[in-house]
Amino acid sequence: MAEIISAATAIQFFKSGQTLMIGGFLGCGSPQLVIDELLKTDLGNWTLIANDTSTPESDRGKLIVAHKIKKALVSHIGTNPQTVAQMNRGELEVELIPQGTLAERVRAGGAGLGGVLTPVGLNTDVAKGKPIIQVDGQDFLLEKPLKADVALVYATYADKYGNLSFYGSTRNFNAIMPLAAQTVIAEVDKLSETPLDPNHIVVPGIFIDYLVVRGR
Amino acid sequence: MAEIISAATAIQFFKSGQTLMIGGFLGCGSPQLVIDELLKTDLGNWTLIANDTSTPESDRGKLIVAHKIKKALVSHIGTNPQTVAQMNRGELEVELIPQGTLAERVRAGGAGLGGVLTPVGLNTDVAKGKPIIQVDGQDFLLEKPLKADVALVYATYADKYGNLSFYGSTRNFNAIMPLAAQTVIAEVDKLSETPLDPNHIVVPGIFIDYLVVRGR
Amino acid sequence: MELSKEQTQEIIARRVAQEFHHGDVVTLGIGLPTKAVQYLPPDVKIVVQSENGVLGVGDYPDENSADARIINAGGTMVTLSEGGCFMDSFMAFAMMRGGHIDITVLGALQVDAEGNLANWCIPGKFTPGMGGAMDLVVGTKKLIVAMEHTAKGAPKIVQKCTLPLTVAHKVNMIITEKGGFEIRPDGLYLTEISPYSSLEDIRQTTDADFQIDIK
Amino acid sequence: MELSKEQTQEIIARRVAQEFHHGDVVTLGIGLPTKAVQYLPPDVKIVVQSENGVLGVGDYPDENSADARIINAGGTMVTLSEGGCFMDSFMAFAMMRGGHIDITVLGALQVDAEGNLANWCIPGKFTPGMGGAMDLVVGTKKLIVAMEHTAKGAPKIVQKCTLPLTVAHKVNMIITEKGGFEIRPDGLYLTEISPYSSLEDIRQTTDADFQIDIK
Repeated sequence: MAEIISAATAIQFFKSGQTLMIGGFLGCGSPQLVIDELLKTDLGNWTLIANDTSTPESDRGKLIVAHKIKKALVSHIGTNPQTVAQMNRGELEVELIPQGTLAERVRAGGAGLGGVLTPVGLNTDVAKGKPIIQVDGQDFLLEKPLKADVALVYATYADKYGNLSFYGSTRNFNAIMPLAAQTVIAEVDKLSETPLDPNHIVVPGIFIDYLVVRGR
Repeated sequence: MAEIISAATAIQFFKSGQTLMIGGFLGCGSPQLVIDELLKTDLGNWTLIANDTSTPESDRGKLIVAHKIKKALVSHIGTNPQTVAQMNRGELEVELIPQGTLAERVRAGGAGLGGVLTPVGLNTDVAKGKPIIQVDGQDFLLEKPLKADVALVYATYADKYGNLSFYGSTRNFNAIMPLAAQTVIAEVDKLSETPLDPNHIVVPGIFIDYLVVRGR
Repeated sequence: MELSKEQTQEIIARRVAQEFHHGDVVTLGIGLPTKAVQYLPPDVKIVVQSENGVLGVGDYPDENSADARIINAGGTMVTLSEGGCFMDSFMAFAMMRGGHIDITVLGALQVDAEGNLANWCIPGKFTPGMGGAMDLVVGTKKLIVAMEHTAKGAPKIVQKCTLPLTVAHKVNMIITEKGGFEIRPDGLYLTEISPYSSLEDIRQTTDADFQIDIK
Repeated sequence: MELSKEQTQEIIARRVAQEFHHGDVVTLGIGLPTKAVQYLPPDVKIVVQSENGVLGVGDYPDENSADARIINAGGTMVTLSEGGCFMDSFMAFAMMRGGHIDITVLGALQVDAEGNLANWCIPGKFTPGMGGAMDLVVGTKKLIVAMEHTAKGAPKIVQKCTLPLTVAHKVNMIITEKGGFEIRPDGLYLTEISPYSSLEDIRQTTDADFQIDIK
C-alpha cells in the first residue's frame, strides 16, 4: 500500500549528495511538482540519472539551472544549454550514455543482474575504459548496473496500492526506474478510487512507496 | 499486419530439426491447436525452449510423448513423467535452466544482448562449464542468449495488426518469446474487430507474423 | 506424542506464519510453505508473489470464480487479491532477483549448517528441475526453509549438503515441527524447541553441529 | 542551379522515401530523415518507431487532437497510427538492438568510405549527446545516412571519420542532394547521380575515394 503524500512532504525523502533517478523524456512523462518543491530547499549536490536534462524551464532542467546536480548520467543534453555550459565550465560532470544502454543499466540494477552485455558503443568513445567480453566470438561491452537512493517518476494513473499505468508516450523510463531505487515516489495525474485493472498494470504497486497526486 | 491463418496452415512454417520456443506455464497460456496439428505430421527432431514440458496429456507435453523433441531447454520437467523417462533412457537431452535465467536468456536473444550476468546458479551444478564474470568484486554467471526458428505463443486478445494482450497469469513466457524467433505464430482466444487499446498492448504487432484464432 | 503428517504440516505452517509482517511481499514454495498463509493473524496482510506472474495471490476460488487462466506456480487455480496484478515471467523474476521480496519460504531435501540448500534434484532418482527455486532464493531478504525435520526418519538438516545445491550460503532460518534454527555467521543455532519435541529429540534427528540460543 | 535549403532537403527526403517498402518498420533521426514519410507513395504504408516509446508514429496533430502526452523523440507532438502502440524505453530499445527494425535513416556530421558514422559530437564545440542514435544503428537491417552533401561547403563524406564515432562499419547507403552511395565490402560506390549534380561536382565535394557503379 503506497502512502499518499503532498509534494511538499515528499522532500523529506531527499538528502544532499544522493543519487536520484528521475523519469521522463524531455517534458513528456516528467514529474514536476516534487521538483518544484526541491527547488525551494537548499538540498543539492545530487547525481542525476535520467534520459536527458530536459529544457532550462522544465522539470529536470530546472535542477540543472539551480546548480543542484553535480553529476548527470544521461543520454542527451542538447535541449538544455545550461547543462552544456556548466559541463564546459567544469561545474557539472556529464556521463553521456547511449539511451538503450541507460535503460538496460537501470533495469539491470533493479533486476539484480551484474551488468549488461551490449554491442552498442563498441569501437566508439563510449567503450573507453570498459571491459569487452567475448561471447561466441562476438564482442560486447560490459556496462554496469545503476541504482539510486530515490526514484522520482511520473504515471498517468495510480491506485492506492501504488499500481501504475500510463497514457501515450509518458511511459519511457518511468516504467523501469521504480525497480532500481531504495525509495520510490510517483507523481500521478489521477488516483483511481478503485484498483486498476490487474491486466493493465505496468508498474506493480510493491515498487512504489509514495504517491503525489497532481491537482490536490 | 499479421496474417490470419488456420492451425492446419500454420504447420507449413515448421521444419524438422528446428529450434522452437513455445509459451505457457503448465497448461496456462499454452498454445494448443497448432501443437495438435503438428502431432498429425511426421515432423520432429526439435529443440524445445519452454518453461516446462507440461503434462503428458497437454500441449508441449504431447510433443514429448510423441517423441518429437530431441532436446529440451526448460526449467521444470516434474509434471511430465514421460520427459523424465525419456531423459533417463537417453532418448531426450534435457538442459535444466533456472526459470528466471531462462526468461532473461530468451529476452537477451530477442533484444540483441550478448548474454546475461546473473548471480543465480553460482556454486551449483548450473554453473558448470559457464564463464564467471566479476563485476565490482562480485561474481556473476554468464548465461548465453537464446533464439529460435519459430516461436509459438498464446495470447488472450489480438487485433489484425498482431498486437497482443493477456488475461490473468497467461502472460508468462508468451510476452518475451516473440522477440527471439525468426517466425512467430500467436494462437489467440479472441481477435478484436477494432485495434487493441495502444496503452494496454503487451506484445507490439510487429513481432507477430501469423495469428491462429481459436474457435474458428 | 506421535504427530500425523497433517498435524506436522500444520505446526510448521503456523510457525512460519508468525514470521510474516504486515505488508511483506513473500514467495512461497509449492506445498507446505503455501499453507502458511492460512494461519496469518487477521491484522497481518501480506502480498504473495507467484513466479508464474501473479502478484497478490488470493484465496482459492469457489466453483463460480474458478478460472484456468489464473493459476499459481503449482498449477492450482487461485484468485487475485484486491490491488494485485499480473505480469510476465521476465518481470516476475526481476522482482525476485532484484531484492524486492521480503521473505521466501521453501521446502528442502537437505539444508546444512552453512546455509546451503538442496531442493531440486536427487541424482539418478528424482530430477523435477529447479523451476524458479534458484531465482526465488537469490534476491530475497530472508530465506526460510520450512520442512519436516526428517524424511523417513533420516535427518534433513546436515553438516554439509550432499545433494546438488539450489543455493549456497543463503538460508537464514529453518522451521520444522521440532524446532527453529538460525544460520548465523558463526554457524547453526537452535533457537526454538517445539512443544512437540525436546533438545534430546532434536539432537538425535539432526545431523549437524549446532549451538543453542533459545529465545 | 542553386538549391535552397528547403529544396535540398526535399530532394533528399523524396529519394529516401523510395527506399521504404510496404510494411517496413523504420526509425528516423530527428530533422531531415523524419521528412521522408511525407513523400511515400500512397500504397506504401510503413510503421515508424520512435525511441521514446511510440510504435506507429502518425501525422502531426491538429489543434484539437494535440496531446503533450504523445510526442516523438524530437519532442514534437504527434498522433498514433491505427494499430500502433506505446511502450517503455526498455522495450523501444530491445526492438532496435534486437534486429526488429528494417530501415534506419539518420543524419550525419561525417560518414566515411568504411561505413563509419559520426553524428553526436564535435569535441569542444557541440556535444548534445548520442541520445538513442548509437542504439538505433546497431541492430537495424539497413542503415541509411541522409544528409546534405556538404556543411558550409566542406565535405561530409570523408575517407576516414575524424569526429567521435556513433558506430563503426555499419552504414549501408548514403543519400544526399547530389547522389547516392553504397558502402560495399570493397569500399564506397557512387551508385546514383542526382539531376541537380554531376560526377565532376560530386568528385569535388566528396573527400573520399569511391568507385562508380551507376544503376
